[in-house]
Formats: sequence, structure tokens, C-alpha cells
Amino acid sequence: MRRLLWPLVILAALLLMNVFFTPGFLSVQVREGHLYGSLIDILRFGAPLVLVSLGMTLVIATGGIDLSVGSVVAISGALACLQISQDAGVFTAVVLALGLSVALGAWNGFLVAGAGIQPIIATLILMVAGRGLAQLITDGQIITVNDPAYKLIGGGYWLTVPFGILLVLAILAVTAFLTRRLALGMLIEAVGGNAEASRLAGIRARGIIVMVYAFAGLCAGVAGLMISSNVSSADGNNAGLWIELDAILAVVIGGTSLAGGRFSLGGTVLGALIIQTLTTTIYSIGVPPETTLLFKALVVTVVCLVQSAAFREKAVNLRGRTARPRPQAEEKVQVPA
Amino acid sequence: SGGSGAGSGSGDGSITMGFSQVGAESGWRTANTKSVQDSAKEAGVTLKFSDAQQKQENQIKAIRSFIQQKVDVIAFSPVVESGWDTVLKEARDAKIPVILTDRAVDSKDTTLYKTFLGSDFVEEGRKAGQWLVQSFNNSTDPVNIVELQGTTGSAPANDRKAGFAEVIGADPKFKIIASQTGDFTRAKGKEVMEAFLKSNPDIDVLYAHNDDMGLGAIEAIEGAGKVPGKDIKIITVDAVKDGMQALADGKINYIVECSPLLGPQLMDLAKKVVKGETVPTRVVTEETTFTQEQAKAALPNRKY
Amino acid sequence: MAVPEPILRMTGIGKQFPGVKALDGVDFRLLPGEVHALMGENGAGKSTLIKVLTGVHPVDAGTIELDGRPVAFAGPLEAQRAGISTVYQEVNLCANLSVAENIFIGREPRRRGRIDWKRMRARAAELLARLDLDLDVTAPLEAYSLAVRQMVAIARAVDIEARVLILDEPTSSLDAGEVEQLFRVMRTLKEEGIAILFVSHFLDQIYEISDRMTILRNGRLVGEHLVSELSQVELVGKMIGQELKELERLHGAAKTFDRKLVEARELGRPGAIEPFTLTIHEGEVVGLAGLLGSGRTEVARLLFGADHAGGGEIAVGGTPAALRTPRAAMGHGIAFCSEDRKADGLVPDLTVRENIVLALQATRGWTRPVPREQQDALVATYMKALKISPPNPEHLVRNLSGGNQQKVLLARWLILEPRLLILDEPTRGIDVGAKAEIQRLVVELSDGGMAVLFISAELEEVLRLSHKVGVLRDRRLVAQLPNDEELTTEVLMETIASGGAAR
Amino acid sequence: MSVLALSPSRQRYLPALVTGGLFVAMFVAGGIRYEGFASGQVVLNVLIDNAFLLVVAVGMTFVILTGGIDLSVGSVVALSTMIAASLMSGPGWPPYLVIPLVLLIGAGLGLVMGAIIQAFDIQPFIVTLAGMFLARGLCYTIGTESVPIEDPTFTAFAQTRIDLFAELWISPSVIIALVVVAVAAYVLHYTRLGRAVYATGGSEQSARLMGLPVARTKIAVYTISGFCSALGGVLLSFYMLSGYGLHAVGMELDAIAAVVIGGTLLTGGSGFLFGTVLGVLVLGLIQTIISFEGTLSSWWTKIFIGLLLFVFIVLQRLFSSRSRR
Ligand SMILES: Nc1ncnc2c1ncn2[C@@H]1O[C@H](COP(=O)(O)OP(=O)(O)OP(=O)(O)O)[C@@H](O)[C@H]1O
Ligand SMILES: Nc1ncnc2c1ncn2[C@@H]1O[C@H](COP(=O)(O)OP(=O)(O)OP(=O)(O)O)[C@@H](O)[C@H]1O
Ligand SMILES: [Mg+2]
Ligand SMILES: [Mg+2]
Repeated sequence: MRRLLWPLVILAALLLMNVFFTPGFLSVQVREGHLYGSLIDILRFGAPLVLVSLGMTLVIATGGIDLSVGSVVAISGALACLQISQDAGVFTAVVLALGLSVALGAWNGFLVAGAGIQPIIATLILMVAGRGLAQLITDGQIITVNDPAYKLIGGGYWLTVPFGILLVLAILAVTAFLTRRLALGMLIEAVGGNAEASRLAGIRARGIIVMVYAFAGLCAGVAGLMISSNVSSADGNNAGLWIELDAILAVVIGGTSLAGGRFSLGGTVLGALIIQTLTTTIYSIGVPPETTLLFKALVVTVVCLVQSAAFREKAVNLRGRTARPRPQAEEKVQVPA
Repeated sequence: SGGSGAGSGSGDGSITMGFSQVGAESGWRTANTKSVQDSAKEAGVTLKFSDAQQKQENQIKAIRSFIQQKVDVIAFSPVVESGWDTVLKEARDAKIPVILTDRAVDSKDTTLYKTFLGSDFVEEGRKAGQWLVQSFNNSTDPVNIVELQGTTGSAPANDRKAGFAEVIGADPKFKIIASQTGDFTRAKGKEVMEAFLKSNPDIDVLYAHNDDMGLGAIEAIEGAGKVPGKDIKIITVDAVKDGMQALADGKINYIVECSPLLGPQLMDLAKKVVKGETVPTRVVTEETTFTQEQAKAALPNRKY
Repeated sequence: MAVPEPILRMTGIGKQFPGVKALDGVDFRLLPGEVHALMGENGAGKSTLIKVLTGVHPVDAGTIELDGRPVAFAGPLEAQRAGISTVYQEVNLCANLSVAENIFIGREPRRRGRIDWKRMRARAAELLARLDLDLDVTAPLEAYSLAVRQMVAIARAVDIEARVLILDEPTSSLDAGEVEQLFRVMRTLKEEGIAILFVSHFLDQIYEISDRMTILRNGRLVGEHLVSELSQVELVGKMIGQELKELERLHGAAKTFDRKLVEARELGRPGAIEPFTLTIHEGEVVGLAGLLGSGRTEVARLLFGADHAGGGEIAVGGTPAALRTPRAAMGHGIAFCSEDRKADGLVPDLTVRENIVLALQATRGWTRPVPREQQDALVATYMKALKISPPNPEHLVRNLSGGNQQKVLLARWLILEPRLLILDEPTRGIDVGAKAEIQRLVVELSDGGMAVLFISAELEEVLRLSHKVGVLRDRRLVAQLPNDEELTTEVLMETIASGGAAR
Repeated sequence: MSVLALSPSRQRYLPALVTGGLFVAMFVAGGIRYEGFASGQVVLNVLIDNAFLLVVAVGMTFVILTGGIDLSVGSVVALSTMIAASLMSGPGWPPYLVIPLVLLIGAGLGLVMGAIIQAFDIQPFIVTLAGMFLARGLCYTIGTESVPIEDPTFTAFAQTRIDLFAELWISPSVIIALVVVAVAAYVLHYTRLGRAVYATGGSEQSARLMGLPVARTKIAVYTISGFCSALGGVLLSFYMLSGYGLHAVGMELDAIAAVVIGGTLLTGGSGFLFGTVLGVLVLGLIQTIISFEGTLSSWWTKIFIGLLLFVFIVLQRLFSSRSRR
């Protein structure tokens, strides 16, 4: 729990900053039977990022990385919209899209675990080719669909709550169950923490790695459905562009090390929400596009400094002036070369 | 196989053209590519097509490789205006004529290319501004405008913003109260518009640098319980099919066309250039603007 | 004889880790030209004292004086500059670099600003020859076993011209011959007036080499004594705070076993171990003896499926079995506790509990978690039996002392209750008390029908436990001797030396 | 199974050797398939067109060898072009002032990032990501338009051809890049800094306990990477004769890919500069093949790049996989 403290503080600070600029920022109303407000927007637009980050967390915990999620997002949305535009049922479309996403994820996993290729390169292949595949599916055009059932996934509401949020909560719950109630989490952490030791402890690391990449594919696939459903169209060119970077950032902000090992699902969710809040903040307080990146740089720097125990310690030391006495031995005691 | 286009390629009429496209970042661009490819086929031009994936260095590399392959003519849509002198000089030294499409280059040396075929983004911004000025000319109330910009730093975003600002700047009642990049995409357009709607209670006009962002914004506006086209007037640029549909449905008020269908004109120019005929140094594509009524009429024959 | 001025004096040293008081008011002094042993149980604070001294950890309380001047090093680099050369407990070398580089990195011989690789290699070979070691110094260190790495670390430390040499359990994987080489070098250094701080859990070694010792218990100073004035029994009493029961010879005579459990026929792996044939029976403890690099670890890894065999076959319980992966071997009830706990054993970022149940969980698959109550019960039992300290199962393994980490690794395999337990140097770095406990456990388990393959550099230990001893030399199984009255360490040494011709 | 029987000490060169062999094979295959491909100039063009990437990848190699990563390189490249262009076109600074300044700024940014990573023990990914945002953001604050460079020195540099024999030529940037590679190889192999880089990547904790100046080494590699990025930016501005905030978008990924394709492990401690050179050449060659192929649509281009990469990586794996220990 303590690990989540600092991400929480940062999130709260960002939200407060918004209240300062837009006093009604935190208010949530029911409008036309839907929840309506900036907070809901953050959750709704953040939902795909949370999902992708969730998959990314497990991949990173095994000591890997998945650059292809953005392409999978595009492919999944493209395939679903193509199917729907060709009069296939929404259900078929969704199943096909998710099936393909899982297969693509498993392919990554196979390259990493089976062929022993470094994750960053293994997934780079799909990152590049997958974007092409998405464009191939859409023929480079934007496929517009008008299907209320499909619209529900990313743009609709259920019991006044945006459906996407519910979907993310459900997947989050399942993931938490699989990893923390069942033993998957511990085995993943073991593989990421010391692969050879895990092998010698009898863990079937390959299976776990393939599964984790497939799960990342699934998450990206669902996110792709959400994104395309939200705007009722599939954009093979732009959907999910750079989302892998945001997702990795979310995981890192959430306190999971890129070296693998220990992971924190809660931290990742907070990380993703911080990123989405930051984006919304930029829009609503009117940071001009030319300075957006400077603002982002500033926030990311503050985030990582605040998270760093070393920084906090040094900051406290500086205030209390309790710096350690420096050694005096250097000048006198010479080492023979 | 068809590597070299038989020397200077003047007599037998078989022309090899090297075409370096910016990328495939939008439906507009894809339509542009298709138009070039289709009309090349029709005109009997062998097309060497290369996609630069939005990177100038890739375009430079592609042009180099066209020179290497000794094509008869090179055409390309520059990612940006600057930085083409070196490679264009190489083309000139190799005696390969160059045609610019879609965007210009800012080189002072105009002998580097034969002609420039394309739209004028600043003019597009101006047209959008002019319609706005006209449709509000009998009111004196302040007009609150929000702007959805294209990708930060990209030429269409810079120019469409500048042209628009130039025109509306003349009258202080027009106020751009918020301006953000929507990266030319629907998803971003929607997301940014949602934020605008929350932080700015009265928005009168939305100016989007392309249809897609406008279409995304329409969803946001509807989601906020307002009526696009009525409560908030919407101006966009491009006139792709989905945009025209929305215009015809009354959800958009005005679209400035930016036509991607440069192919036929490009092939004509290429043939002339290869034959050594003189061509005008600036060929503007035939483009228009659409109101809601015009859209209803034009929609049935809209190809892309 | 007047005691000379100490070169190093630590007074009132205190060190607090989150939840653990590792050092509490410890005084320590080191005289020039002496070998000073630092004694204590696992987790007593020996390594921490060394790390605090060399600036790996900042001190919380107390002062350190070198040559009468107060010092506080910011890190090993500064300590080294001030003339303190250290071999830390876990072999801390870079396995990706060559042997020569590991010895010289940071002080490479240079000519006109550039590293003189040729001279570096030559000097490295020379240095290793001083320790009686003949290695390809251009090969990456990862090609060598843990024991060799330990020797390389020692070579590095003794070559740094220092006034204080600190060796934290340098001998834990070494066999008698290597230890002898090390001691020879230590004596030379001592004669040159260098002060040596030495940590080991082998009491015989302490009594052989040390002049003086300081004893720690639970982070507190128990006392400083001249080695000649304190008997082994007294020492152990001071270390653990109570008398230790006499170490009896646990397996007197060779028994006969009739139920074959694991049979390896012509099992081998080119370049690693010649084909060997070995039969292990239920309830039998088979010891493996041999010199450093003789191939003991390779035998164990093949039996566990950790490496792919190049030829031969294995039968378990009479039926042929394909042990291609560790997992497959575990399916046949075989467990393997590896010698290199850092690289092949523990997951440092997981807790003690998680590390202990890891193998058990692996055999069950991720869908059937070991219930938490069962985990807690198992972990509590073994933490108590092995005296793992601090007694908190939720501690991260990385923060445990070396010996306690070793116990955690052992516990992982013991809770599996395998049919064949392969122990590769299981008592590495474990204190006398716990060692006896572990040996007792092995006997108990084998009496209960479990077979054990026991590998140790300590021949006495092998003899004390085994019913049968396999002898390896130059990666070949040269002899299998029943452990009867005639088998003594001398006989074993002789067999190793002669390559199986003796007897 | 190992195809080549190498002694353990030589075995670490295997990935680089395999990569080199595959590069040649790829080139030969291209020569058979495309007319005009099998010429020396095509290889030289790969160098000419990727000189800046090579320089950036050299810096990245240092960082990755310590087990870190630097995401800021692409933006620092862009920032360098932008600063150079705007200083020369606006106040009209001379190039001999501008270039050192740009290099200084690049190295300075790297230094600051390295210092933050080291002092506050923060993951390099996140710090350099902030650096990436910062540098790109600075570009936009300077200007969102592309700024042409008309300085005669730059133009001359851009258009100079250094003729080799038989009508082959290279650009001065290639020479600069090769010099950078040579210097870097020397530093990595023959200086203490270089060896400390490998040691830090092998095990940071061990390196520290062995008394190596780990902190200094880590800060140094980010400074080197920042410097190389700035130099890459200068080369890019020779190549493009313009400064632009959108230059070199995603170049960090190209650089990382080149390093990793070259056989360097992302976890640090293992790899060679020669591999990085090969990695850059492979990426460049893939691009050349694409442009010779000539008929690929935008999306088939991407799919084809992915496929070529895939085939390459799998073959590389196949030939260099050693039997486990
Ligand atoms: N980094 C750390 N964080 C927290 N606790 C630590 C850390 N390092 C050591 N400890 C604790 O300090 C105590 C002393 O450990 P130390 O390593 O000094 O023991 P030791 O005497 O060297 O034992 P051994 O013989 O097993 O090596 C132990 O209880 C250990 O758990
Ligand atoms: N003295 C040596 N000279 C050369 N190589 C050695 C030496 N000692 C060990 N090796 C290398 O270490 C590898 C591992 O050997 P192995 O682990 O089987 O030895 P071991 O009998 O278990 O001895 P120990 O574990 O005590 O080193 C061997 O394959 C060999 O390459
Ligand atoms: Mg210790
Ligand atoms: Mg061994």
C-alpha cells in the first residue's frame, strides 16, 4: 500500500491544479441519464490506456517489453469495423478481433520465449508490420460504422456509467484474481526476478511468457475496440499511435521496474490515470500546443523526483542540514599505484 | 525489372516516374496515393512508389535511390518546405526533372524543380475565415471560437492556422478562446473537444483543420447535449466523404475542399516535362468550398 | 609482547536496517601483520560490519579510525584508495568480463594511456599461478564455476597493494587444496605487515590461520580473544550462546540398499562430463568428492535435467525417463539445490516465504495456489528448524545474510519432500550450529527413504553423511567407494589424486 | 547448436560475425533481385543516408552497454538542428560558433539526465523520456516551422562529394561518422572508462563493490549519448539543410533497434560497437531494398520491413545460438 502513496499524491495534486483553473472540475452530474463531468472523461478516455498498461505490466514483470501494443490496438479496431461494415454481427466481429489480438500477442511471446529473441526487437517486428497490417485491413481509409451495439463498448453507457469503465474494472478484477489470488503473479515475478533460478525451480517459464504476451495482446485488442467504438470508426493509421510509450510510462510511474520482477497492478492503474489526467489538464487549462511537451516534461520530472526515495531523503537532509561528514582520509592516505 | 527508363525516355513514350509519398497518415493521404497510382496506370507511366513514413530523411533517401535507378521524372510531396536543396541538386545534375506535389519547397533556387502542383493551405485557412466573417457579419456579439489544430509543426497545421487567423484577426469580435492540437485524428478531436466543452461553457464556433477532427468533435458535442451545426457552428477543411455526409446532414456548416486527386494533372505535367515542354511553375489544383446545400448535391458523386 | 598500535579501530558501531538492528555498539580493532577472524552465527553482523567499514552502507553510530585518523568512506572505491582491499561475501565480480579483466579492472596496466591487454593477460596468468590455478584468462568469467570465481576474486584482492585485506568467507566453496594455496598467500602477506580480516565458518581453518578473533552475536560484541587462548568448544559456546552437542559420525557403516531409485547409464555431456554410470537407491546418501572443476556440479545438473545430456539414459524407479527439463525431473520426484544461490537459486526481490514455496508452487502450476495457511505453516516449520533469522517470512530475501539465504534455498527443496534430493554445496556459508542441524535433517530424511546426492568441498562432511562416495577427477567418475571404516579423508584424497587407482 | 567451433573467449564475437555474414548475404540477395543494386555506391549510399543515425547509435551503444536506455536522442537531434538553423538564420551566427554550442548543449542535456538518474536512483527510461519531451518541447518553443539553413559553410559541407575510386563517392558526414565509431571503439576497448561501462552493465552492484567509479561512468555514458545525439543533429542538418521540430521523430527507436540488432544485450554488459555499425547498415539496407522494390504500397512497405527484420533476426538467432551451458 505504501508504494501507492506517492502516485496517489501526484494524482491528487494534478486534480487540484485543475480545480484551481476550472472550479467545477470535480463535479459529476447526471445528464440525460449518463454520468457527466471531467472526472468521468478522464476515466473514460483513460480506459484504453489503463487496459494496455495492465497487459504491459505483466510483460514488463517477466523482464520483457511489448512495443507492438499500439499496432494491435489499430488492428483490432480495424478488423472489427471491417467486419461490421461488411454486415457481420457485432459479436462475430468482436470475437474475431480479439482472437486475432491474442494470436498476435502469442506470436510475440513465441518469438521471445521460443526463439529467444530480445523482447524489444521481437515486438518491434510486429510494431512495424502490424501498423501496415492495420492499414491493409482498412485499405488506408477510415472505416466508419454505425452500430449501436458496437458503440456501447467504448462510447456507450450501462446503468448511467460509461461501459468502457465497467469493462476495465472487470478485466482489472480478473487480472488481480489471476495474479494475486492464484499463483500466476508470484510465478511471473520469479521469472522476471531471476529467470535461471525459476527454471531450476521447475517453473515453466516459456508457457508463462507466451501467456503474458498473449494477455497483453488481448488487452490491446480490447483497447482497440474501445478506441474505435468511441469514435465509431477505425483508423488504421493513427489508432493507438505511441500508446506503447504511454503504457510503459504508466507502468514505470506505478513503481514497476523495467528490469522485471515485482509488479503492482494498482500502481499501474494510478500511473495510467496520472497520464490521462495530465492530458486532460493540458486541454482544459489551455496549455498551447507548442509548450505542451515542456509541460509534460516538467510533470514527468516532478513525478519521478517525488517517487524517488533518494530524492526525498536528500531533500529532507538539505533542510535539516544533517549531511554526513565527508571523509578526510583521501589526501593523506595514498594508495600505491 | 523495369529499372531504367530507357535513357532520356523521350521518344517511345514509356515513362518511369519515381514518386515519394509522405506516408499514409490519413484517409486523405491514401486517396492522394491512390489517385497517383491509378492515373499512372491509365497514362501508361511506370510508377516507382516509395512511402517515407512521415520522415524527411526517408524522402531524401528515396529520391537518391530514384536517381540511382535513373528514373525519367521524380515527383514528391515534401514533408516540410525546407531542406531539399542538396538532393534536388543531385537530381538536376543527373538531369532528372522534378515535380512537387501537394506542398511547396522554400528553396530560393527555382531551377531545382520544374513545377509545383498542389493546394495552398494558407488560402484554405483564409477561405474558412472568410465564411465565418460573412456568416456573422450582422451581429456584433463576440464570437467564441475553438480551434482543433493538426499535428503540431506540420505544414497544413501551421498554414491553416495562419490563414484563418489572418482573416478573422481583422475583427476583434472573433476570439479564439481555446486552441489545441488534435493530431488530425477523430479520437483526439473528440477527446480535446470534450475537454473544451467542460472548461468553456459558451462556444459558438469550432474550426477544425481537417474533417476527421471535426467528426470526432461532433460526437463530443452531441455527448454534451448540444446540437452540432446549430449550437456550435463547425468549419472544417478537406471534404472527405464522411465529412461531406456530416455537412449534408447539417452537422457541419462549411467545408473548404482540399483535393487529394492530383493524379491526372500530375501525369499530364510529367509527360510534358519529360518531353521537354515548358510548364507553368505553379499549378493550383481545382478546389472549391462546400456549404450544406452544395454538399447535398455533390455527395452522390463523391469518390473518397 | 607489547601490542602495536592498531591500524584500524572501529568504536561503538551501530547499524539499523528497517526492522533489524544489524550492529549495536560494536568495537573492533585490527593490528598490522595479524590475521584476525571475525566470528559469529549466520546473521550475527559480520558482513555488515565489513560493509559499514568500506562505505557500502553508511554508519548510524560510532567512529572508524584508520591509522589513528577518523575516516568515513563513501564507497568501496574510497576504501580501496585508502588501502583497504576487500573480497565481499557474495562473489562480486562481473561474469561478462574476462578473467584477466576481473582481476585488473579499475587498475589496468596501461601504456601511453591505453590499456595494455597483453601485459594484463600475462600478469593475470602469473597471479593465478601463484594461487596454483591455470585458467584461460581471456575467457569470460561466466565459463567458470563458483569456486573458480571465488579464487579469482581472491587473486584480485591480494594483488591490490593494500595495508588491510578483508576476506569475507572466501573459502566457502573451496576444497582443501585451494584453501592451502590461499593460506600460503595470506601468510606471505602477513609477513609483509598487512593486516588481514578473515571470516569463515570452518573452525579448523580459523584455528589454522588466525592469530586473534572477535566474536559477534546478534549484532553485539561478545569479546576479543587470542586464538591460542580459546578452545573450539568455548568459541562455539560464545558464538551461539550455548553448548553445542558433539558432532557424531552420523553414518557409521555402509549399508546395503536394494531398491534402485535413479540409475544413470553412460550419461554424459561432451565438454562437461564424460559418460558415467551411477545408481542411487532409496534411502541412500551418495556423496560426490573431487577437486574444483572436477565435474561434480555437472553430474548433478544432468541428473536434474538442468542441462541437456549428450548421450546415455536415465531410469527412475526402473523405468526409463526423459529428463529434458528441471520440471520433468521434478515430476519424477528429483530436486536440486544448486551451489550458486545468487545466480541459480534465489529470486532476490521476493520474500522469504515466496522463495521457500516457489518450487512447490511450480509443481502445482499457477492455477492451484498453495493455500496461504499451508504456506505459512510450512514456512514457519522450516524457518524454525533451520533457524532462519530474522524470523520474519515477509522479509525480502535480498536483505538476508548470506548463510540465511542459503538456508532459505535449502528449505525450498526440503518442503518438496522429493524422492531424490541433490544437494550441491548445501552448507556453503552456514554456521556450525545450523550445519549440524542440516546434516541431522539429511540423515533423518534418508532414514525415511529419501535418496540424497550430496556434494561438498568438505570431505569430512561427505564422509560423515554418505553411504557411498563417488570420486570425480577431470570430469570423469573414476571410483565409487562404499563408506566403510577404511574410507578416510586420506584415502579419498589419494583416490582423487591417483584417479581411482588406489584401493 | 554451435555451427562454428570457437573458443569461449572468441565466442562472444559470434553474434557480430553472424550479423556481418547475414548483411553480406542480404546484399547479395538484393543484387540478384534488383538491377543496379549490386554496386558499391549502393552500400556507400546506405552510409551516406545513415551517417547521423550511426553517430546517434554509437552514443546509444554506450548507454545500453551499462544497462540503461536513452529515449531522448531523437529529440536532441531535432533540437540541435533547430538551434543550429535558427541561430544561423536569425542572428546570423557563424557555424564555428554554432556547432560547438550545439554540441555543448547536447552533452549538457545528457549530463543532467545522467546526473538525475544517478543521484536520485530513478529508472533511465522515465528520466530520458522527460528529456525527450523537454528537447522536443524546446524545439517548438523556438518555432513550429521548418527553418532553412542557407549558411555557405553548411551548404558546402552538404554538397561536397568526396570522390573515391571508380566513380564512388561519400559525403564528409560519413567520414565524421566513421571517425566517431573509431574513437568510440577505442574508448570502449582501450580505456578504463570503456571497461567500466562493460562492468557496470554486467553487474552494477559488483562494479561498485570492485571499487569502480560507477556513478561517474553512468553519468559519462549519458553525456556521451547526448553529445553523439547533438553531433548526429549537426550531421542531420548537413543532410537536410534545415532545422525542424519534427525531424528525427522516433529515431530513438531506430537507434535502439540498430544497437540491439547488432547483438548488444539490452540488459547491458555484452555487445560490440562493430555490431552497432552492422545494425545501422542492416536497417539502411532494408530501407534500400524497399525503395528498389518500388511497387509497394504504404502498408505493404511496413509489412515488408517487418518481414525482412523478422527473417534477419530469426536467421541471426539460428546461426549464433549456442548450446546452453
Ligand atoms: N541491506 C539490508 N537490509 C536489511 N537488512 C539487512 C541488510 N543487510 C543485512 N541485513 C540484516 O543484518 C543482519 C546481519 O547480516 P550480516 O550479513 O551482517 O550477517 P553475517 O554475520 O555476515 O551472516 P552470514 O554468516 O550468514 O554471512 C541480518 O539479520 C540481515 O538480515
Ligand atoms: N581449475 C579449473 N580449470 C579450468 N576450468 C575449470 C576449473 N575449475 C572449474 N572449471 C570450469 O568450471 C566448470 C564447472 O565445473 P563443475 O561445476 O562441474 O565443477 P565442480 O566439480 O562442481 O567443482 P566446483 O563446483 O567446486 O568448482 C567446468 O566445466 C570447467 O569449465
Ligand atoms: Mg556474511
Ligand atoms: Mg560445483
